Amino acid sequence: MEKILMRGNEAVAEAAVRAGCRLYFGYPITPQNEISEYLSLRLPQVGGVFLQAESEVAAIHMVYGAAATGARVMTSSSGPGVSLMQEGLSCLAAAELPCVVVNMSRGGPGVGNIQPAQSDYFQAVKGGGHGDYRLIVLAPSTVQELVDLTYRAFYLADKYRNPVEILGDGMLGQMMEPVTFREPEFPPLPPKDWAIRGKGGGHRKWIVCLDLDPKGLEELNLKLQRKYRLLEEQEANYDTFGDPEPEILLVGFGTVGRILKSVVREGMREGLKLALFRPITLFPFPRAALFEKAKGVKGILVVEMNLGQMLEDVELAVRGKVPVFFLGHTGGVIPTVSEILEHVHGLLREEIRV
Amino acid sequence: MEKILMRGNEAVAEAAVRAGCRLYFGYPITPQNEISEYLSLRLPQVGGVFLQAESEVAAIHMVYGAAATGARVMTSSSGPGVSLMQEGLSCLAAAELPCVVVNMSRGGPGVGNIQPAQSDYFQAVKGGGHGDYRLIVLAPSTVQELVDLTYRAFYLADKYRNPVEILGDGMLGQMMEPVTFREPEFPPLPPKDWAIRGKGGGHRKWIVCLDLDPKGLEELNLKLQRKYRLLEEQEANYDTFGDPEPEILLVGFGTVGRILKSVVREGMREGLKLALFRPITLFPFPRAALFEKAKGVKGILVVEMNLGQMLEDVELAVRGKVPVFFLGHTGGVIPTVSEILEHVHGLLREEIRV
Amino acid sequence: MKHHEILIAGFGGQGILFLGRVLAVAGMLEGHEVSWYPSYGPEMRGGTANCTVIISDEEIGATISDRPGVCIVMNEPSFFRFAPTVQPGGLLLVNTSLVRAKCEREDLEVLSVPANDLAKLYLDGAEVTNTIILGALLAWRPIVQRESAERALAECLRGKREKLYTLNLKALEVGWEFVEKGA
Amino acid sequence: MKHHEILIAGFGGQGILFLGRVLAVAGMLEGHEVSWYPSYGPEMRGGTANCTVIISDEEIGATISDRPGVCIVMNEPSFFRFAPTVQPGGLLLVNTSLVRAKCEREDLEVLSVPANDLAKLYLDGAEVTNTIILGALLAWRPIVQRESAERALAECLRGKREKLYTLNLKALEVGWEFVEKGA
Amino acid sequence: MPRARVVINREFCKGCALCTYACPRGILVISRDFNSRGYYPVMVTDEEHCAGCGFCAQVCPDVAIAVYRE
Amino acid sequence: MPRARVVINREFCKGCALCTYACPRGILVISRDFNSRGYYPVMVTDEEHCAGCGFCAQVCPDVAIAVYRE
Amino acid sequence: MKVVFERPKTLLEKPFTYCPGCHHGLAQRLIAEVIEELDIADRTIGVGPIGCSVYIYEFIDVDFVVGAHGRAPAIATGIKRSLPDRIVFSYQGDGDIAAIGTAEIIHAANRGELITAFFVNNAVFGMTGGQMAPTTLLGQKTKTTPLGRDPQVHGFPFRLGECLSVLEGSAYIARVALTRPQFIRQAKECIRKAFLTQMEGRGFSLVEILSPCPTNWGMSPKEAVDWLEEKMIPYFPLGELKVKGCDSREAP
Amino acid sequence: MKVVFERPKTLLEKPFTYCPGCHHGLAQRLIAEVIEELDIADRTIGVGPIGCSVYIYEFIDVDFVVGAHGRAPAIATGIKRSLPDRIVFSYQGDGDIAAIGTAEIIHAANRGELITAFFVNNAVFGMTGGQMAPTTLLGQKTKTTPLGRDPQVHGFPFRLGECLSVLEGSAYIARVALTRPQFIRQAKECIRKAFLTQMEGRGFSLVEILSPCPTNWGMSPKEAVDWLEEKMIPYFPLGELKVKGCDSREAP
Ligand SMILES: Cc1ncc(C[n+]2csc(CCOP(=O)(O)OP(=O)(O)O)c2C)c(N)n1
Ligand SMILES: Cc1ncc(C[n+]2csc(CCOP(=O)(O)OP(=O)(O)O)c2C)c(N)n1
Ligand code: SF4
Ligand code: SF4
Ligand code: SF4
Ligand code: SF4
Repeated sequence: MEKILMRGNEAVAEAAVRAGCRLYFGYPITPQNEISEYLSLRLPQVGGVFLQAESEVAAIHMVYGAAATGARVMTSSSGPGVSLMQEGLSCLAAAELPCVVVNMSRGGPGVGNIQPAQSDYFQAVKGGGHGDYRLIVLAPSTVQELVDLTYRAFYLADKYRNPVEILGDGMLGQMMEPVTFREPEFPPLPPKDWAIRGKGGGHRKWIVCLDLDPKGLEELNLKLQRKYRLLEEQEANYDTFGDPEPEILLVGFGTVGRILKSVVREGMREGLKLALFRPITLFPFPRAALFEKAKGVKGILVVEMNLGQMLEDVELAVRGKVPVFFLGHTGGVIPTVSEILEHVHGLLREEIRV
Repeated sequence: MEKILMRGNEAVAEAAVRAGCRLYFGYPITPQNEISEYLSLRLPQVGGVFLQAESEVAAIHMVYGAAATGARVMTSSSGPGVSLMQEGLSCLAAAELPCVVVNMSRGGPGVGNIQPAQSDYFQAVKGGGHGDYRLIVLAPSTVQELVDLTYRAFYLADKYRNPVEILGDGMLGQMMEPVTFREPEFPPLPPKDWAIRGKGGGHRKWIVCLDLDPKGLEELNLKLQRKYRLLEEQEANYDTFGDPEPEILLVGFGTVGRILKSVVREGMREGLKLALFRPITLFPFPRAALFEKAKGVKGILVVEMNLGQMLEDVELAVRGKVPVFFLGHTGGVIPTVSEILEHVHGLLREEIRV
Repeated sequence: MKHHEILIAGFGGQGILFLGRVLAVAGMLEGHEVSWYPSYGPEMRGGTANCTVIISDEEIGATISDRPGVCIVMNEPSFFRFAPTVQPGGLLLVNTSLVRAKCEREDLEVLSVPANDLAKLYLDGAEVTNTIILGALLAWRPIVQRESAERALAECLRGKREKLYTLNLKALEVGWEFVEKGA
Repeated sequence: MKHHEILIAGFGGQGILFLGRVLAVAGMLEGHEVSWYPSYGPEMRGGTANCTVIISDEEIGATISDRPGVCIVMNEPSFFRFAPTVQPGGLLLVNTSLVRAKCEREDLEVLSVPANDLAKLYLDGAEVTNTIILGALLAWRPIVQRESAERALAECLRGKREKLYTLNLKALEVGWEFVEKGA
Repeated sequence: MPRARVVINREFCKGCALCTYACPRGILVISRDFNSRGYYPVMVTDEEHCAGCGFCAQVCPDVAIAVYRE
Repeated sequence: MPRARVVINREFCKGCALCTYACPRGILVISRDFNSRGYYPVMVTDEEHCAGCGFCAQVCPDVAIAVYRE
Repeated sequence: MKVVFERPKTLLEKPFTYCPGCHHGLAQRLIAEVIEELDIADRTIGVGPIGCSVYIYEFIDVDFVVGAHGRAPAIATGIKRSLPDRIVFSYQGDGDIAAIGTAEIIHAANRGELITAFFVNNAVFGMTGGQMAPTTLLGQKTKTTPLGRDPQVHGFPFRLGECLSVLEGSAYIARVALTRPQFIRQAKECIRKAFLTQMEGRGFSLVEILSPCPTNWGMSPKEAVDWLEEKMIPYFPLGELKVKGCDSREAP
Repeated sequence: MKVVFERPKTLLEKPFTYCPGCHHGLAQRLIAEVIEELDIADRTIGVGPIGCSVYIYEFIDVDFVVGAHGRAPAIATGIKRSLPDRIVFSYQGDGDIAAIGTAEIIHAANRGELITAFFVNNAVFGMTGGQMAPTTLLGQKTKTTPLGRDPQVHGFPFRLGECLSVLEGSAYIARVALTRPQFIRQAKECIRKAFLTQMEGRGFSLVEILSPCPTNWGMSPKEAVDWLEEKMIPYFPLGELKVKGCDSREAP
């Protein structure tokens, strides 16, 4: 299959179209503008709709409307814009509407800057909006994986009737890498008989995201929780690499994940026993797998482009069985291979031995 | 000092005025409307400003503006409205602007309903907005404590130049209890020489929440992290009650905290060895104290009006040393004393003994 | 140890929340722990209101009660909704002016007070059925002292016209007498 | 093992990003791992642009480089900003038509190409300084084969006018010859 | 005068009385018995005099009235 | 003709040339040397002919020109 | 006997949840009647508000979507763009449409979005218990303007209809009241025209319906209706504010 | 020699960060000049946007606050309500003010908030690289309307000034351009009037400044200025859109 050199933002857009996405609503924000720019040309070509919304708030509710009709629909943004979508995401989750949201995240907090960061992990994974809901969160680390996970995002959204967030960052969105568009084969999905399309001859339906009766609302919540437990059982996903019996296990997602791969390679060349554990699904977090993988290691080093967010999920996974260390950068600073390697040396020298 | 029977919402409003709050911006939402209704009458009486904003988004940015002038300012809302404030809160945290935000939370997700809930814990504590920031989060469990923590909230906001969220719920906001307004004495605060008030004769200043240079933004983030660490050392706060050497430690905050107190009392009457650990500051979470307190117990039962959010902080605190169990209700359902007690019996009978 | 969980329910406009507040203030004046918790929100759009008052010698945990010991129903919908929830052995106080249905539970103490009729009879139909009910309740079961209730009325009506206070004192008396003299 | 980290910097409008893309496509066509990463955002408002291309036989981790092995500076501000970052022993390619300053580092290989002058001289001043530089680079150091670069040019100009492709081929040649014949 | 019929849905009526003001013949009054939801529904005092104009039905916010005419 | 002076801040000027179109005397042209930020700033070819009208300064988006007149 | 008036079938047979004298029910009846008369119930999708009328989906017999407070125009846009041949209407209160949802309604109108919006203006936030709305009149007392709305502090009553009429994308804007039979007749005509504007592809349409809120105005239903006529109508004059000509595209 | 023109002192001595030919700098110079001439720099507080001119606080020598994208009117409101005797102005691009910030500017105007807003309309989102703005003209090509803005899909160019003029709280609304010396003179006069409107307590004031964006229009600075005059001005006519009479309150 032909390889094309493609920018992350354009690749996710093209993959969305190929996955059947026919509506996109969004508001410009760096570093993900190429997504809308691409789709503004591409979607009309396939009979789809590209609409620039007046704000991220409007965009996410346009998504809500389109998703309610059963269409495959997407929006994308970055940090501040995704924050503005939190109420909408909570509504989408409550109404169990499938959709895909891309966050090419950037330095925060506040307006911050537009360089790559991973400091929206908590927001994406724990639920930045109100209420007991979860997004499915996918964290690609290469443009190819971005493409593959985009297909998968639409599939999972429909399968679980849940909003899916693709959590990338400015680096992934802006960089070009060779990609191929292998259309994946997924098991067939149930018909969207819940979709609102006018009652036609049949019975009328509605989609709402409220239930003024506590019992009713609790039932919805318990149903959602069952879905989230099912996700944890069935969809938790990760990648590993390196020494099968590592002394130090490196854990990082997305952009940091790929940098850590270089660290492992470099470290192994130097004779260190290193391995990488890279969660691909951030929710469901591959807790069980990480717990297994952590057995027998001397320590875990979590590296993130934030100041310790996934770190908590790692600690929850290993339950105090292994010491967990952290190295983070934030604000758009990207950790380098040599810096991380030095940190690993430091750990081996001091902290762990002592 | 005279006791007055007062509704939680009105008590927080009165306490705010007494704490020197002179500006309030907010948008109606149940179950916290009495706060604005009270202040719309009360603030003008003391030369203050009550302004109903066109939305929660506008409200939080009005707060931003007023806070930038060094004034004591407040807003309040509930679930969906607080979700809409997430971008603004991230900006306030980035600009290190002191302010107080009250969330009388309700059943979610989505529009949900208006009955009491605690399912905005993640949002409040982990940061529902983008970026590596934290709010100081206080969780009162009685109307009196609501009053006392409101004074404290304004003090902490100014001391640490950080937004403070008071996380209550519909029950706390709507119920009446006797209160007294004891003005607390706090150590003196540094002058707000950073406040924007027109340059007058002096040098001009500005307050922004961006730094396009990654190094600069990282520095801001590291500064914020140092502040958060300091908070953890100095301000973590909690309440305990019950058997000094409990078999089962009950953990809950806010409304659930007070219900658990009844459970402990009831249980002790039945001869059970129970104690309560009630975090008062949710961020900083009293990790160290809980770790201490957990020593020697057979198990911890976390009870929340959500489906397991503070639970994660409890697990992080006890680091796998003690089994942690959970009982939750959501959507506005309030756990009852008898139900919890039954659960405790169940634990003692089966899960822990086995 | 004193511990009362009292649920009061009826139409909006019947002074349900006020009645609860007077009870709670009276309890507070006597030095007890008290709490008052209303139904709120769109529920009220349907025209009904209820609140729970707890008076206790112990710190109060939950401020609602799924099994109240005392339940006052001021209209028929409230009767149907809440009578079944009263704790066995508890007290059900029914405003029989508006509730025609009869309680079929055998495990309750039932106090019937035709409050609207009493108001018409003795108070020119003034809208004080709530305070009449309060008088009746306290005469039947001294949850708080009558004089505490009177002080509480004064407190809750502070800033209101004097006349209103006098009227409410009368209403309390009417309810009280109704029970004392013959209910 | 092949591993090149190439930083290309200059004014916006000098075709910096295009030059990087051609390099990356050429690498891809030769079967290497490649990545291309631009500076983006308001930085560009200042009129400068840069990108990093990595061509490697190993999976690429970081797509930026704080110590590039090859650095192309197309104008003076870029020279001052990036020349100090080049890896010791690395290659600094300078567009001397626009960079008057001299490199004072002794630990670098410096290739000077007066690209704008060459364009004026041989190509009627056409705006292809970027491709001239590419030709010179590949002649000096065969990061990719010249023919791969030519195929990459074709690919990157697909859908554009044929003339443009021919012009760029010429520019590649001009740069190449400049190095081969005498730089 | 044409004969007309006014059918009031007692359970839907909330006794707001708006129809009583709209009725040109003044034949609607609020009754003294409440319905199962606690409202006092309206009733027709004198159907003979009904003009069959339907004004009551038009203005009823709860769409609780139907009107028929010969 | 009054004598006038046009002072151009070469470092502020971005060579947008808007002043050259605004000048009624046509005495402003873009120079061929770039400044430290890489822009080619404007220059006065013939100050003698300057009308001292200040149009150039008025339209300069970068406020890079000052004009003085006797 | 002939039917002078019967409950339309498209209005489901259950009692409304509104307060006595509230016109939300009346407004919904008229919408249901027009939908029935145009015979479009099968292909109509309603978008509900958050406000007292949040339960509209329980009353009108068409498909419905309800999302967050104020966002109905955005939701309706999402639906219409996905299903351009359906008829999409939204229904919102003044807090919903003219406070939190200002940007969404303005931009839906400005886009000429082919949806029909119904805007029930009762000069107050009903569901939350009677706070000031953007449309609250000067001097009007509400829960958050206890001394009456003062323009120096709270600004002026917001005339959304007039504001939307300025925009090129709006094709039909009307303001109606339901306090008298003849007003009700006119209102229904406006509702019909609004739907036809959408069906003919002429642009965005909106009908503003002045409505009493006896509960939060602290009045009897009759007093409320009178107050509406005396106070609201002078500030919010009734009538068609904007009617854009038909274009050449086919009628339905 | 007499000074014909010198850089105002209130404009700090550093080169602007805008593209060649961009009028953001010119607009800021005029604001600085008026502040200087009114002698109010000591008690003026500016509120910056998120957009190309986010760095305005580095250029005008007064106190500044910058918050989130689009919320300057809300921030300005917070400042003004806290410090009513200060002079507060905001500065926003068309994306900031007329897209994401629609509700905030409309309600600030409707409240008659005593602030002065400057709205730089360049028919495009500048900072993010040239996407469609609400003010993009029909047929205009942008990054997100690659085939030109089509009213059927993207709606119509939004005339915010006209929309705000309808509101009672707005006291002074003007639209200006800076493409010629005489326009610049008029613009400065409007800016002065806007500040005076605030200082005299007459209500909300706004000056819309048409501005070229050569970079994102893909034109030379001269072409951009010409296009602005030829295409933008006819759709966005210059002049004072609204001037409300002085009231009796004291002038400063
Ligand atoms: C984000 C958010 N903010 C606030 C609310 C609370 N809320 C519910 S309805 C409403 C306004 C109701 O007023 P209106 O729109 O005028 O409709 P009415 O009830 O008067 O019919 C508000 C503020 C909410 N649900 N969500
Ligand atoms: C919430 C949020 N959404 C989007 C952005 C990205 N953003 C930054 S500036 C801008 C618009 C710039 O356009 P405009 O306001 O017209 O100003 P200009 O740059 O043209 O002067 C946008 C969308 C942001 N910073 N925050
Ligand atoms: S002052 Fe007038 S004449 Fe002189 S250079 Fe400037 S524009 Fe030309
Ligand atoms: S207008 Fe200003 S920036 Fe432009 S060329 Fe003239 S002096 Fe330079
Ligand atoms: S509160 Fe007002 S708007 Fe809501 S149902 Fe009652 S009368 Fe109608
Ligand atoms: S992009 Fe446009 S608006 Fe921004 S600085 Fe450049 S010319 Fe000005």
